[in-house]
Amino acid sequence: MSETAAPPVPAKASGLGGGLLGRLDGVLLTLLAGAAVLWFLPVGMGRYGTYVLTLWLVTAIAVMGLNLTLGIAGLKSLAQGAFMGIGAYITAILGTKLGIDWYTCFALSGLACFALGLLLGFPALRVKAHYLAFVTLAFSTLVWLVLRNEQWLTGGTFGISNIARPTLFGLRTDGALAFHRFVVVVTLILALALWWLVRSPWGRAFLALRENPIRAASLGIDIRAYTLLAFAIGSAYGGFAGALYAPLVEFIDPTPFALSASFMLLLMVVAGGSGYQLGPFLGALLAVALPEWLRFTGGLYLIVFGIVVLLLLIVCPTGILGLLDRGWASLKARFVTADGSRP
Amino acid sequence: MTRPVLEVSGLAKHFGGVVAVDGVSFTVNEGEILGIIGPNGCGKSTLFNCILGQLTPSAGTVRLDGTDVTGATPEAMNRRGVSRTFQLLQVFPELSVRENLILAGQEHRGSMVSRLFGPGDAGLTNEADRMAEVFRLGHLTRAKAGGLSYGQQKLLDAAMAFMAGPRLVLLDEPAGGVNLTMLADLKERLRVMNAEHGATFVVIEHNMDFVMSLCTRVIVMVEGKVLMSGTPAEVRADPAVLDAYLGH
Amino acid sequence: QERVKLINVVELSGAGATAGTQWRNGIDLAVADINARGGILGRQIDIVHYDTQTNPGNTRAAVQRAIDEGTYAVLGPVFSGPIGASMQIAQRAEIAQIVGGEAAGLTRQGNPFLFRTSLSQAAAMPKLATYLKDTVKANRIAIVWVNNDFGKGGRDAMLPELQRRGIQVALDVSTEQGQADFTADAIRIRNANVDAVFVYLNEDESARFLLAARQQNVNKPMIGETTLLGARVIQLAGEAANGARGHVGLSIDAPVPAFQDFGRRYQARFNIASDHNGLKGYMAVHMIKWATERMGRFDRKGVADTLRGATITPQMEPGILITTKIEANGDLDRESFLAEVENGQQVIKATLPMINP
Amino acid sequence: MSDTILDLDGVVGGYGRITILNGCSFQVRRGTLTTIIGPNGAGKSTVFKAIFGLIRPTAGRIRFAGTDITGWTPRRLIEAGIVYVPQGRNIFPELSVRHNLELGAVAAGPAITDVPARIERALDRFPILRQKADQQASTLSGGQQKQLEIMRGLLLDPKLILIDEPSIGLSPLMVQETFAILTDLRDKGVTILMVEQNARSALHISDEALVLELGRTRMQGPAAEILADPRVGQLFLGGGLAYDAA
Amino acid sequence: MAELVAYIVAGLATGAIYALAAIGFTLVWQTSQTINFAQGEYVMLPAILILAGVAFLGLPIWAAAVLGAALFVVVFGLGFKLAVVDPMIRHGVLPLAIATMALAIIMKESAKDFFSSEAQTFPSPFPAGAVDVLGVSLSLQHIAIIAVAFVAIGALQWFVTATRTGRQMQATAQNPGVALILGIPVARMVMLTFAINAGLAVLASVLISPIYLAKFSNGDVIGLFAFIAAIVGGFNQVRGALAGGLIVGVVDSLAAAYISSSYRLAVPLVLLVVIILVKPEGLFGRREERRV
Ligand SMILES: Nc1ncnc2c1ncn2[C@@H]1O[C@H](COP(=O)(O)OP(=O)(O)OP(=O)(O)O)[C@@H](O)[C@H]1O
Ligand SMILES: Nc1ncnc2c1ncn2[C@@H]1O[C@H](COP(=O)(O)OP(=O)(O)OP(=O)(O)O)[C@@H](O)[C@H]1O
Ligand SMILES: [Mg+2]
Ligand SMILES: [Mg+2]
Repeated sequence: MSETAAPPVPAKASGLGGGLLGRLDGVLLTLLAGAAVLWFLPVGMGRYGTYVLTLWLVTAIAVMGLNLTLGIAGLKSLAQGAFMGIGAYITAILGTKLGIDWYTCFALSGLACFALGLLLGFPALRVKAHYLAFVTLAFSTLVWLVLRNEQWLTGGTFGISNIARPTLFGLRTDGALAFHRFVVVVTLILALALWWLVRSPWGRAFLALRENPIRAASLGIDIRAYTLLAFAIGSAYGGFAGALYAPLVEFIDPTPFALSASFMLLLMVVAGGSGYQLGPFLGALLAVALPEWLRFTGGLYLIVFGIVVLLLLIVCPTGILGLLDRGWASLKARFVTADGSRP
Repeated sequence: MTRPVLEVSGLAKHFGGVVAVDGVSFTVNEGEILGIIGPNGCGKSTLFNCILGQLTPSAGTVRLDGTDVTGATPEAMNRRGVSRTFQLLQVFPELSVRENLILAGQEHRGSMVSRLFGPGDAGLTNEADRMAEVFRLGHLTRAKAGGLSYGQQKLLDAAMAFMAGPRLVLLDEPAGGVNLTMLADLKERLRVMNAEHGATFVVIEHNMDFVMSLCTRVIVMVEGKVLMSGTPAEVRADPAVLDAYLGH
Repeated sequence: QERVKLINVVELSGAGATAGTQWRNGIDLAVADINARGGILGRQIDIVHYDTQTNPGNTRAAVQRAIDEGTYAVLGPVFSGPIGASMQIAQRAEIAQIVGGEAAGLTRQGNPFLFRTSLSQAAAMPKLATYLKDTVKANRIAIVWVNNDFGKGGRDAMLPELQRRGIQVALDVSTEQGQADFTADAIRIRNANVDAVFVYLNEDESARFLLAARQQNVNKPMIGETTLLGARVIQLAGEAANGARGHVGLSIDAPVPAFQDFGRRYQARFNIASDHNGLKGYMAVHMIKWATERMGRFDRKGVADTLRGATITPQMEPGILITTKIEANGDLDRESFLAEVENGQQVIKATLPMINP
Repeated sequence: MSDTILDLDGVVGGYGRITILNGCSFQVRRGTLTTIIGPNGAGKSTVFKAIFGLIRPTAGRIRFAGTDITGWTPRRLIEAGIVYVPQGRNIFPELSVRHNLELGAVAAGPAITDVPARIERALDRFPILRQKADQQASTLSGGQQKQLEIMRGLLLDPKLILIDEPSIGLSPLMVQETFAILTDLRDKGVTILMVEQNARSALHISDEALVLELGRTRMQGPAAEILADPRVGQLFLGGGLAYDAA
Repeated sequence: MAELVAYIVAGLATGAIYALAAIGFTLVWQTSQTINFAQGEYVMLPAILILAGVAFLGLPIWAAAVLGAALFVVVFGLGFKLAVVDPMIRHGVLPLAIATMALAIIMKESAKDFFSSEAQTFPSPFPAGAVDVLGVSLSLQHIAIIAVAFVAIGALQWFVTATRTGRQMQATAQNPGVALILGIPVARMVMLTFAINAGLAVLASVLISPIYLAKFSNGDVIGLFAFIAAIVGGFNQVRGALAGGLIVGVVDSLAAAYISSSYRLAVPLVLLVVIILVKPEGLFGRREERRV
């Protein structure tokens, strides 16, 4: 090239996309190491501690799905809580009323949410940006109404109790620890699948949807297919989470799947770090475990929780991982500058 | 070799009462480099948007290789081998230059399913880096596209249009904000693609040096209609064009 | 000195916060009373409250935590859904769980460790239906109920009782928890040509409904349960509450001096009037106290065994306030009252005896 | 009139931790039209942002009419007589064309009483804007939007105009018109500092020119000299590849 | 027929309340393109503050009202802008929207824990009488609310679109970077918006609370209905809030009357979805801008 070519500029903080795709192995290692730690962590922790850990993982699965839909593909969904509810109810109804085994229920929950996600995704093709949020908000409330009103099927406000926990190779997972380990394995599998998805060209196409759908379309990226897929896969994760939630609590009623649950899941995505693969785990930790830890503050623990979240967002609006990412980038930039690669 | 690649006939676009494009017809033959010029707001960009599916035309037809593609989606047009650039900056701002370029090529590799299970970069990293080099963005492959200077983003936009090895490229003011030296490179690049790969180009541009030295034929639009069409020399000499567009 | 730890798991935020807060206050008052009089068998009570956010999953976590932390018995929750989510845990741990729920189904699951603090809806509704038939002489009525576990449970328990007595439900109006505007519902009822309206709503909604009904000139008798006739509803609805009547289980306005005394002390301490949930919480702690003292030792499992089938009288345990019989399944039997609101006051018209004294 | 109105002295700055300007120094003389040229990514727009207080220099001084203005806010700079017309698309998409224009005069406050008249004059210079005066600005074509921006930027009576590549998207006729407006203003004593890639035309109307590369001033001198300098021609003006007029 | 009219008139009265609460959504949207998920709590809290002034400070009601309103505007208008919006607005609208969720939790729980978990009566600024309109008894309160909603929203619409300051507010929302370059006092404009928003919330609160009773959880319902009203009317138009509120009020009233009442909440939502699909910008909204 001619002399005018500028000299190398330091590699810049490559933000969500670059950072995401650039540190994949770190994500992978963290997932595997995390699973190993979580496998042993609850030993001697008591049933309550184990229960909270398991609830955290189950919530994280739903957040992972929403992170795909919202954080990566930029589709604002306010229905993840409803999808979780659909999954939980499918598992509970098929399991308790028809005696179908958990694995089939799990698969059907994911599948049903995938299909519903596809259907619900169609408005996403027509309407842009925040309007999708409105449609999903309506959907979410409608689902809640159905769960509450159709008592013959869902048990209505009285819910469904005595939901059985799955067995694995003939081993029962009724105990807190056994079920926890079961959930660790399922979470790991789902997280790895998502990890693979995001680093594949599909993941890049999802990012393109978020960043600039107009340009994406002109590059042959099938906006319709990818929008629907992002929405449906994210929803399926909601269904999977629900299928684990039902046997975890062994009882379900409509309250945990109301609109406010979807808001809470949204909060977890953003607070953890929207678009970062490990963000959902941090976000879910924040929303599930933090209130439990804060109980020592007494009756005001929810206020303290709100203040912590608010401060967190003020300090790092891009979420916990966003903050880490920025810190890392500036370290790197300083290193390169010190390296003398800039004149 | 005058096989028509793109045939536009009677194309029109209305926005409420505004007639932006008003019955435009023209044909682009294989291997041509067609220039489109005309005053601001004469409907050039709208014409592109109608051809490529960003907008639905109010009337008229668009044919690609003899097939009617009127109203086809932008994705479909691109998968038929038609690329474009945009007048206003259109990159993926949070993604790196390399990711931008890989995105521009990946949908042309394999099927949807094979892409999911194939390599993460669809095997395009090297090609992307080479393309960045060609457009003098080689030192910026890992920089966020949104942080590039205006001209660099313009070049990136053009580079993206070439990633898929297109047969037909529609460029909307590719020269705006690009340094003259780089512009010469760009021009050279178009010529090479045209001569060696038989790619066809349609270029909207206000930079007369660029248009006149590059294009084989030029269409002049005024108020949504085609005023005239001819060789660069003919266009330059036409008093109506001078009056409406070039000035004296 | 050794102390005894009691953990209360209840709705302190979310949809159940109002009820849960009353329940907690009642418990706090009971604990203060008991500790002031020397505790249970000489041991002071340490009370801890865990919020459930009115969410079954959280309730389960909190009950599990309470048991892990060695609570002597589980107090709460009040809402039926969260009770359903957590009762197996106390059962597995063989610990008594004393709850505020009224839904009929709770005690039908054969859980020997679950105890109520108030009449089940299945027990209250027959009394009301009879009242509607014999005293109000209603043949066609409208039902206004809140569509949550409380309201739905009450309605479902009421419908067969009405049918049995040949009362026709001409209008069945479901309303939402937290519903702000009842104008449309009031107009519907006004146009429905019924003899009486059965109102089964939470306190705030009862007040809003009475206000809207008064404004739309609904002149039919308003018949309800404890929640319709409470002091809070009267205070909130003002003049519109006059004429409301029905069946009252636990009420600080009942002609029981112990209730009234409780009501005054509650008001003095928390600066609000107690509703039935405050009374329930107060009694819950005293049920545990009574059972423990009866056994003469601290025995978790024994609490449940002792309570089952017992009859506790105020002579045995003043804090129980009124003679309470505990059925084998955890249901209660008590005297209750028929009342009417007159000039902003709840006036007791009759006392209904226990069902199986 | 040879006194310096704008003086950059060793300005260092950039985005976050990335330094783009590496000790950039130059002077602009009062009442001249000065054009900055340089390759893409040289830091031309960054210089403007530094002058206009949008990025804060980490070292160096910027003086305007003798006053140190380093780190001043845009509002204060406008009040001091500097206006800035940035590169790219910078309209208020949902406001009408007329209201977009009107907002160009906000900073003047009550000092300027004839805002409507000024808007009328602006609409005279670019008639297409008058035609579309009451439409939403986002419906304008790319070039029309640029015209709107230029006129909005020039509504006040500034002492110094910073204008970043005004010719992008403008038809040749409109480029001529824009340059005519700028030379008119220069003739009235306004100082103009312009960045242009359309360098030949720009240098023809300029008094002075400076070449920026890698965030530093490479050359500065009378526009005609720079235009004639063979190194400049080779490096920044497209060299031998330029269109050779038939 | 008279019955139908009765339902419609009742719906209009309720709708005016939703409208009053919904303006806040459109206003914040217009100036910062974000959704204030705490809007319902914004309408809930002023009444609580006023009652707290009476209960804890022993103030007469009018003094408590003045003090409560001032405190609210300062803390939740100006303070919110300074402490929350300023640091976050650069990072896009999503974090800010989420922050308002956290704020909603704080407001609601504080009202409950520091004041009361029970509903409270709130004195009405209007006489208690009622008049008969087309067979429906309409309280003077309702009539006053309808009137105030019209006046407030009309005035705001006029301010935002017809005054220079209003247009500067719009400009700030649409392109803050350029607004800064043109010397528009961006910070002051954003501040003004949030102050107006808080002021309107106080107004709505004082009007609504006598009817709905003041309670910490009121924000849930009011927020949801106001949100639906804002969408139906078109988020980017102040006057849309009025139309949206009235429509939602009437639809809700008719749904309660003629459709299964356990699904009455579904009806406005279905309406919302239909409107979004048919006319995504809302009934009175403006189309999104040209993007290519
Ligand atoms: N917002 C930003 N964040 C990070 N880097 C930036 C940003 N804006 C510009 N840069 C970098 O700063 C350098 C100079 O950019 P600048 O916009 O000043 O160039 P320019 O000389 O105006 O180029 P052009 O002629 O293309 O407009 C470029 O390398 C660019 O990548
Ligand atoms: N969405 C729209 N609504 C109304 N009018 C529009 C819309 N889009 C374009 N127009 C009008 O259509 C005409 C053609 O616009 P177009 O962008 O195609 O012009 P152009 O030839 O590309 O101009 P330029 O050279 O300035 O880019 C313009 O007058 C423009 O105002
Ligand atoms: Mg154009
Ligand atoms: Mg630039």
